[in-house]
Amino acid sequence: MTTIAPEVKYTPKDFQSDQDVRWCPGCGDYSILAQVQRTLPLLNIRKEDYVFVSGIGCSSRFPYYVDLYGFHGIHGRAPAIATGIKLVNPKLSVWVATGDGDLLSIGGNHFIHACRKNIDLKILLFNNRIYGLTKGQYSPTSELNKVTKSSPYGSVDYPFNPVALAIGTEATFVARSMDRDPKHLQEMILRAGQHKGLAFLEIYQNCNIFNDGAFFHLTEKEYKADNVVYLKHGEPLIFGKENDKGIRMDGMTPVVVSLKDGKWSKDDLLIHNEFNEDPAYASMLAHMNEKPGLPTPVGVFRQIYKPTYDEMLHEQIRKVKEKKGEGDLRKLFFDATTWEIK
Amino acid sequence: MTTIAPEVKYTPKDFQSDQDVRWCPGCGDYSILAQVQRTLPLLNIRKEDYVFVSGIGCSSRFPYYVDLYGFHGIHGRAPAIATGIKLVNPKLSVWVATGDGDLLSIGGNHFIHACRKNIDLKILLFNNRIYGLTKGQYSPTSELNKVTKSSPYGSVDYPFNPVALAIGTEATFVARSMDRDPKHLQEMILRAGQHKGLAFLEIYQNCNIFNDGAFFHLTEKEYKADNVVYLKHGEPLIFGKENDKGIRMDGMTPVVVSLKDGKWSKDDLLIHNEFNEDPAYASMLAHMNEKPGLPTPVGVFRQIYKPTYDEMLHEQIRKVKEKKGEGDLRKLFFDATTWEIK
Amino acid sequence: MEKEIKEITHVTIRFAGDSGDGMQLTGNIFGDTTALVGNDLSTLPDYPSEIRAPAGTLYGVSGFQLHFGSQEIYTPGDQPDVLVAMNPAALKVNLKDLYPGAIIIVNEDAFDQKNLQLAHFESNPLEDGSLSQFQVIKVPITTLTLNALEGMGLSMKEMTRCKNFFVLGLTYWMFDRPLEPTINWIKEKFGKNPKIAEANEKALKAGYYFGDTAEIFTMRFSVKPAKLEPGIYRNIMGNEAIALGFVAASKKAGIPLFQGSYPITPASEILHELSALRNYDVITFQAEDEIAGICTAIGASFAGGLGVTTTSGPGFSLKSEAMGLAVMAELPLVIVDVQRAGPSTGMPTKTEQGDLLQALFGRNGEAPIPIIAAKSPADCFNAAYEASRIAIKYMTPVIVMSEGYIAQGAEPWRIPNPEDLPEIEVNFAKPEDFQETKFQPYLRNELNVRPWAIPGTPGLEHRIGGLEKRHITGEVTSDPANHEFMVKLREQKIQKIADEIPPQEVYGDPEGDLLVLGWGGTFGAIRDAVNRVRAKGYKVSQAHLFYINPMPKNLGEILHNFNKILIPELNLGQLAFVIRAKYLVPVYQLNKIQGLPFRSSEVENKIYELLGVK
Amino acid sequence: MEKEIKEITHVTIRFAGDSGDGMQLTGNIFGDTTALVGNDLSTLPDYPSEIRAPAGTLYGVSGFQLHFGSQEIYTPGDQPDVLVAMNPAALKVNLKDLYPGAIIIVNEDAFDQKNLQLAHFESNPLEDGSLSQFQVIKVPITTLTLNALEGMGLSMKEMTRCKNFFVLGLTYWMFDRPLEPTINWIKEKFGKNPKIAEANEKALKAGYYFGDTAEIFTMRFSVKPAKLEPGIYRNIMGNEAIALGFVAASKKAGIPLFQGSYPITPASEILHELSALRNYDVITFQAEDEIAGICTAIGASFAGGLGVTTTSGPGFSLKSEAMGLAVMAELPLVIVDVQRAGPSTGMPTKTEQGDLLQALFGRNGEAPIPIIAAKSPADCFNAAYEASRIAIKYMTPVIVMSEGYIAQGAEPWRIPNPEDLPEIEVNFAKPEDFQETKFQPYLRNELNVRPWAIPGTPGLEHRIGGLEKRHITGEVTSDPANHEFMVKLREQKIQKIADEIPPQEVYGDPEGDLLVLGWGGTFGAIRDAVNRVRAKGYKVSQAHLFYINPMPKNLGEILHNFNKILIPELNLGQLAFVIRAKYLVPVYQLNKIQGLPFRSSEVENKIYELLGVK
Ligand SMILES: Cc1ncc(C[n+]2csc(CCOP(=O)(O)OP(=O)(O)O)c2C)c(N)n1
Ligand SMILES: Cc1ncc(C[n+]2csc(CCOP(=O)(O)OP(=O)(O)O)c2C)c(N)n1
Ligand code: SF4
Ligand code: SF4
Ligand SMILES: [Mg+2]
Ligand SMILES: [Mg+2]
Repeated sequence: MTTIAPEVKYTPKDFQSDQDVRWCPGCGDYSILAQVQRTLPLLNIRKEDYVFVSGIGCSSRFPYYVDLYGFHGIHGRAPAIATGIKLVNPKLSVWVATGDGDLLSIGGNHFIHACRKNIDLKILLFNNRIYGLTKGQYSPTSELNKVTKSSPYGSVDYPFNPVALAIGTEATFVARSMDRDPKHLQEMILRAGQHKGLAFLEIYQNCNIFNDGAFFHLTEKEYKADNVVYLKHGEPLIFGKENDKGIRMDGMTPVVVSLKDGKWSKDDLLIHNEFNEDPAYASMLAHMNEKPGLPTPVGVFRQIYKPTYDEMLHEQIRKVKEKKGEGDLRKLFFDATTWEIK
Repeated sequence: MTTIAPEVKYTPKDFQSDQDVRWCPGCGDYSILAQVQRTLPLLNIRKEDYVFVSGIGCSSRFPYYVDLYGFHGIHGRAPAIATGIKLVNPKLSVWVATGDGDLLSIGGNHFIHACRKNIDLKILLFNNRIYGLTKGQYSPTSELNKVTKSSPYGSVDYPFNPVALAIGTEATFVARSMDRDPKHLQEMILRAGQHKGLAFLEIYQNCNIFNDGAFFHLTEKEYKADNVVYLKHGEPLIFGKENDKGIRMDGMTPVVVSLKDGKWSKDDLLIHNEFNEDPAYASMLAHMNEKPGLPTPVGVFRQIYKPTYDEMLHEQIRKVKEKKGEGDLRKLFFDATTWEIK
Repeated sequence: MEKEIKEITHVTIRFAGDSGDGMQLTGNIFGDTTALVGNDLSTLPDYPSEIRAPAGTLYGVSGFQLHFGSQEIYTPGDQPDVLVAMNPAALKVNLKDLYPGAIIIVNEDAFDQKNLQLAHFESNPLEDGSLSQFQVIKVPITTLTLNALEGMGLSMKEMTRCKNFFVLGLTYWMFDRPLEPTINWIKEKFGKNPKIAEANEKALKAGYYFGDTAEIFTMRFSVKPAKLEPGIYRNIMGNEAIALGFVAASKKAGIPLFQGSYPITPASEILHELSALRNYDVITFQAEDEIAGICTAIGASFAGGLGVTTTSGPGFSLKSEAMGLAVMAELPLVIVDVQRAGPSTGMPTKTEQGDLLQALFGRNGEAPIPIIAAKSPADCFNAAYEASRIAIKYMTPVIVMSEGYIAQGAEPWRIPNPEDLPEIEVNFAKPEDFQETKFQPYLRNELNVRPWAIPGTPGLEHRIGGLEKRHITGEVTSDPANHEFMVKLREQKIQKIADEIPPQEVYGDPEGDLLVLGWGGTFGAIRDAVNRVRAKGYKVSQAHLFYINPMPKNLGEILHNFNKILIPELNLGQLAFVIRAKYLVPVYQLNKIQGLPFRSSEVENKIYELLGVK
Repeated sequence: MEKEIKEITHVTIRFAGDSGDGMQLTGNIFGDTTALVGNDLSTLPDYPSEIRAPAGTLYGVSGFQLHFGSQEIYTPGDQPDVLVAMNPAALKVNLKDLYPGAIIIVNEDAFDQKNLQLAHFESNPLEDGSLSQFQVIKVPITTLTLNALEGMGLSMKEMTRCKNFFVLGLTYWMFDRPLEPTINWIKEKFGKNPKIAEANEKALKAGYYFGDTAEIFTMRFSVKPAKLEPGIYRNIMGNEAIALGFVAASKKAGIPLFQGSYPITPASEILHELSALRNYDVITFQAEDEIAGICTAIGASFAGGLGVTTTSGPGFSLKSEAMGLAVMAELPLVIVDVQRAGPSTGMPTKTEQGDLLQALFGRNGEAPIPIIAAKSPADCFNAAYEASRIAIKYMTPVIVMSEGYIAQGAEPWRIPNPEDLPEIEVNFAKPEDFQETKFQPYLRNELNVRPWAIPGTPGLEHRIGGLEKRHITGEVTSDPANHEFMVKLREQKIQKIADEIPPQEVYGDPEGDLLVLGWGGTFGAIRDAVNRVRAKGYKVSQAHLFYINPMPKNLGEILHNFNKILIPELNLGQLAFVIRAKYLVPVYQLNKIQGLPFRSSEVENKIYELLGVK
């Protein structure tokens, strides 16, 4: 990430390209685009130092719509392409815009390896739990028994929990947000952009054509308060329409308690610690909503710092140069037993 | 897994093929082979119903050495080949023999998807933390800063924790053992073979040529007791040369306590529960030894039951047949608006 | 007023509108009715790669073309005789394709300022005289539909949606088609929603009667039934036909069908079709990627199933390594490549024939694979079936080449009697056959084919894989002589298939001035062109390859019987390259790489050029 | 007793023993010394795919062959004149390759019952007369080594390990080589362990003196220095040379080198070499698989580096899809395929030329890529350098074809002066150049090359990718005419490279009875064969292709100047196929698919056959 401040202050308009946006009217991708365009000006990065890389999918059309350096790659390979970019020029701020099929189906291997290596990429996963561009097959995040074009009798695939998978790789920044919560989404994009190391942000995104309403139980007014808990560092986990419910740890198990009946107070609740180094803590949060009655967490599950791959690589280059001197072609050629023929 | 008992009782010899074993003398693979040959007779499965599938690597030569149906596939693809076999004939007991490069580097995607789908495969990972067959490059499980042929200045790759990765996919059976603990290894192979669903068994394996001693701090007499804790269901986590140390939970964090100074007793310790459905529990165990002073767990981290992919698939086939009747070609051909030309 | 009905032999009509205008449905129903009255026909949808482009935009236009006639129909038609344009964008996009003098029916209501602007029209083409070469029929389709449905208590949105049935009625009147089949279809389809059913029926009839009564139409057309081979027919899309071909093969062989595939345009429908056929012992596995798709299929074949994998160009590339494994393992496997415009992601919804050389050579080492190419939607059935038969009989992977054009296009298919399909024999190795010796997985029969011994069979335990194996025993070896022997044997095994495939047929005379040689979906355009020049007395014939590897044994001879050879292809000349290399004959090329099929006129013109006809 | 020294012009020697016997080291040191005395030479290791096969087994034999002479040496030698066999297995495995009359030096000590059995000898070949056609020299190498080291206080294991230096000393005596360079080498290498250094030196001398004094040797040989082009030389392996070629290109271009690779035999050494060159601005990225390897390299090029990816057949297959992306994105990229015996996993440590057609055609759609093939270990440097130069100049992926045979083989390399290497100019697009108009990523120069604008440059923000793009602007479009234009343009851009590459050279007369046309590692065997038949007065010439796509412009003309054309290849005839297709000329083929290089005698015999010489 470049640290040199841009000479000019940017506005969202600076990040809008001249291309017609070709998503379906009503698609959640529009909101994500808008929030990215609103957030980038807040990062201390020059426009020309951003690169957006994507694979293939509706979501992967993203780079065309931001007026930045962009690479619309091939299906699933965006993390690899982005890695090459970042390693050659570590000053760039390299982002991956991808879908649940692109990143987690065909691209799964590159994803887990980028996480493992802590390459300084920002990965925005547009998770609509469906293959949009190919017109509606189930994806690795679709729920079991899902009826789609390729599963007319219901799929027999258990879904990935992308946040849990990322935590399994020990990714250094793992967060979740929703297309229909613009403020929160902006905050998460900002946080991802500021993180030094691999930042993984899962964004629940509505595909109103092939999977409409997949997240309405989390995003729509009538359900949201009871089904979503916002993770905030240093604060207790509280949710509910009247902020009347909290999460308490019963040993290693999170449970919901009422704050109304006087039995439990805020002080009894789990206080969120983003910086907990133990992946098991974030894993507990990631699996929370699989238990009946527990809400889905959004926010930053985990943020830790450890040297990034690109840092260590370039540090190694620096050290070797220090020790051996700048590489000299002639020296290299002659670095063997030689003899002369006259 | 077939449930029909074999007519004959097998001995380990029945599982030895006529091929010369071509691993380096002293390689840990020999022990794994021997333990598999000793264990298979104990499973209630007919010889002809076993299939061993592998990718490429020293470890992937395994199928040649057991006198069973075998498929020595291509690099990284064993889980996919095995999946096809299992789905066409769910009665077969399908095993994957693989290495840390084969399964976790090039094959990572097939691995996590097989885990996610809970396909009834038994995966034996020969983890020697090195690429053996290609003569010694670092692998995705090699430790940071490892000096190898492809990293003469030390690698800048953080390793995967294979057990944690598998837990991140919510695999239904996750275990670990060591080539130099034959008894335990046999028990783990047996348990994997008996599990209904995807069974993942990581085996620490010594490559005495390219990574000799990688696990000696865990496998050799002088260190083992202090560095390894055996997970046993329903029992407290105790270790140490004199069984004098235990693991206690301090909130969500495991800590080592002494059983000698009278402050703590067995009753204060963490009691292992393999069947804990929450992946966060297994995740805590998986990351335990990353904390200073904590031992490396071996044994079964997690075993839960949920319907397997192959079960659900064939159940769906059964149901559709029940509803629509056995497929009839003529009916299929005519399933559209038709007209006759005379 | 009785209107004149003019008899014509064939006509091409294109329905075009916004993605939301229901043009695909309109075209499909028109096709069904047309088939029912006994015409031969061919159809082709053409839609944007955007899922739902904003209304009124140029890139949001969705079209459906239909060519039908009283004679044999080989293509969806070069240039439409009739265009239905639901809005200015649809007019703009399609105008360049029309015959001069074509009839254009426009929805006048949609030509407002906003839509004109979205379509980048500077002035209203309905008024500025720019369409003077066409017969423009302006119909206020929206208004008329709304009028017809007034008072039914439907919402505006629901009413507007019916306008495609109005269009359908209007075109039925124009081409003298019956309404009943469509009315029945509506009743069945919207059974659960009788109000919508009624509305659609009303709109349909309103369109029909409007044609009848309005003064603007002066002409009706009638197209007599075609003389087709007797039999029972249905319409079929190429991808559907592939699915049915596989199911038929697996049923005839008596083994389960396993499809390992990853969705990709324009091949996904094969997966969709097969996934609905669980009761046919069809296992579809939506894999995590194309590599897993083919590898699961290989595993399935090892276990005794018919493993197939289906994809398009980019996915086909990804399968390269595993195809080599299948060659080495000598297991039955069918790989379908529904080609689309490349290279790379290219133009995903557009057709092309760019993958032929990849199919032949896109693997490391000498890895021969038989190749079969379908020539039309219905022929996809034959290709899938024959590929499966060869795969099983010869224990080999087989590639089926299809193209977006025929995969998404449809035509009547004479439904075969399942009993009449060629036999597919499966002889799994049996323990009894190997009581004297150990089982030898690379022992070969007279066709050089090794035995198929499947897990679960006692006593035949054996190991296969991608390393070179010793002849007969299958042991891993790097013995030099054995390797050369095996490489040649694998090649010969494939070439030997030529002994049983039918000789190449020549359409027209067996010798002459020009042979037009083709493969795949160019068949129809070539046939039409050849028919036309033959009708003028020129000595031009057609040979169209179904078997591309190995090629029919008599092909060399055929080529030498003509003065010139023309190879039209939707690529830069890939078959031409192979023919030159194999037969050392000069060939002329006609290449089009536009994401579009040939027009027969393009082939025709090239033929005249080569004949020296002005 | 003074022993006669016979002068010979060239000799081939092979060292063979167990993997643990140190034969690779022995061979390498012998090679270094041989080079120092001024012989030309060529070497080839040959080891088993097992890492450490059990001692004494046939498949555990490791060999190293060396051909050196006072004339130009083009191959590591057809058949050894001298074999050193450290045990029965080494004898068994290598016997079939020897010249009749060859000298065999055996370690007598190793011919015990156990080893004979492991080598599947039924009786002791040293005693049963079966070696009567050879000159067998039995030396108790182990015993003599142990004797020499007695009393040094070394362990048995340490002492036995020294026996390869005994062998080295013995062969030095035989071929009259100096001991000093090796003694110096030992001192440097084992500096930290003076005892071992001393032991090895002792063993070396013991071997030398044994030759001198023992009665069993009657003959010594001397090979005079060769007349090579003046200059400073070093030995170089093919894979090493590729690595140096890339570093040189990146330094000359002034951009960082990025290698994204996944280990695979026989290409891994390129990764090993480059990973040690961090101070040369070399970034090596050991990727998770071959697809990530090429994709990271593509990303690296997008960011302004020289992206390269190196692999062998199976990995090359996996890169197919991404190669298409590089074609579409028009970015510099070099892909190295070190071919090995296929198909599939095949025989990983054995050589072959089976991937040529895959390199040409193994991608979906029309995706032309330039191809360059190295002919020898040292030529790998030129191939890597020239490929990089073309990739950068033409903004295109380029494929370098190498082979296990030359990748692992070594020969003297005349070290070039870095200043004399061809210039590689990098012109990143600059903001200044695009002040009037918006930046246009697909605007082209006179060579049809688009600009390279790298992230970090203000004002040139743009997007590229795998979808078809509009000419000049680079916008995504499926406009039919544009697609055809772009497909042809990409093809022409590559074909236009032929305008600048040097015309094909012909070795020998420019016309004649027979032209032997080859590519890649067959060069040496062909050159030797052609030299021999030319020496007999036959009109035979050689043309060896460095540029395979596009081919030199004058090749067609050359082909027509010969009565017959012979194409020897280590495959079933892949270049032959291309030549037939491109030039419509008949060609004769000589194909060997045994995982082994040609012997020049094989080529020679084929030439005589075609010339009708008995
Ligand atoms: C190699 C390859 N395989 C398959 C495809 C077809 N394909 C394009 S996008 C896509 C899935 C898209 O799903 P997702 O990533 O979730 O994106 P969305 O459209 O839902 O945003 C597929 C399968 C392709 N383009 N390339
Ligand atoms: C597609 C492909 N890429 C690379 C290789 C080369 N290769 C063979 S085995 C191997 C790694 C083996 O490591 P691991 O799986 O850990 O097995 P081990 O030898 O250590 O048991 C590699 C990179 C290959 N055979 N195929
Ligand atoms: S198909 Fe779904 S994800 Fe794609 S653009 Fe339309 S609404 Fe968005
Ligand atoms: S290289 Fe290592 S893993 Fe491979 S056989 Fe030898 S000791 Fe075992
Ligand atoms: Mg999606
Ligand atoms: Mg390993």
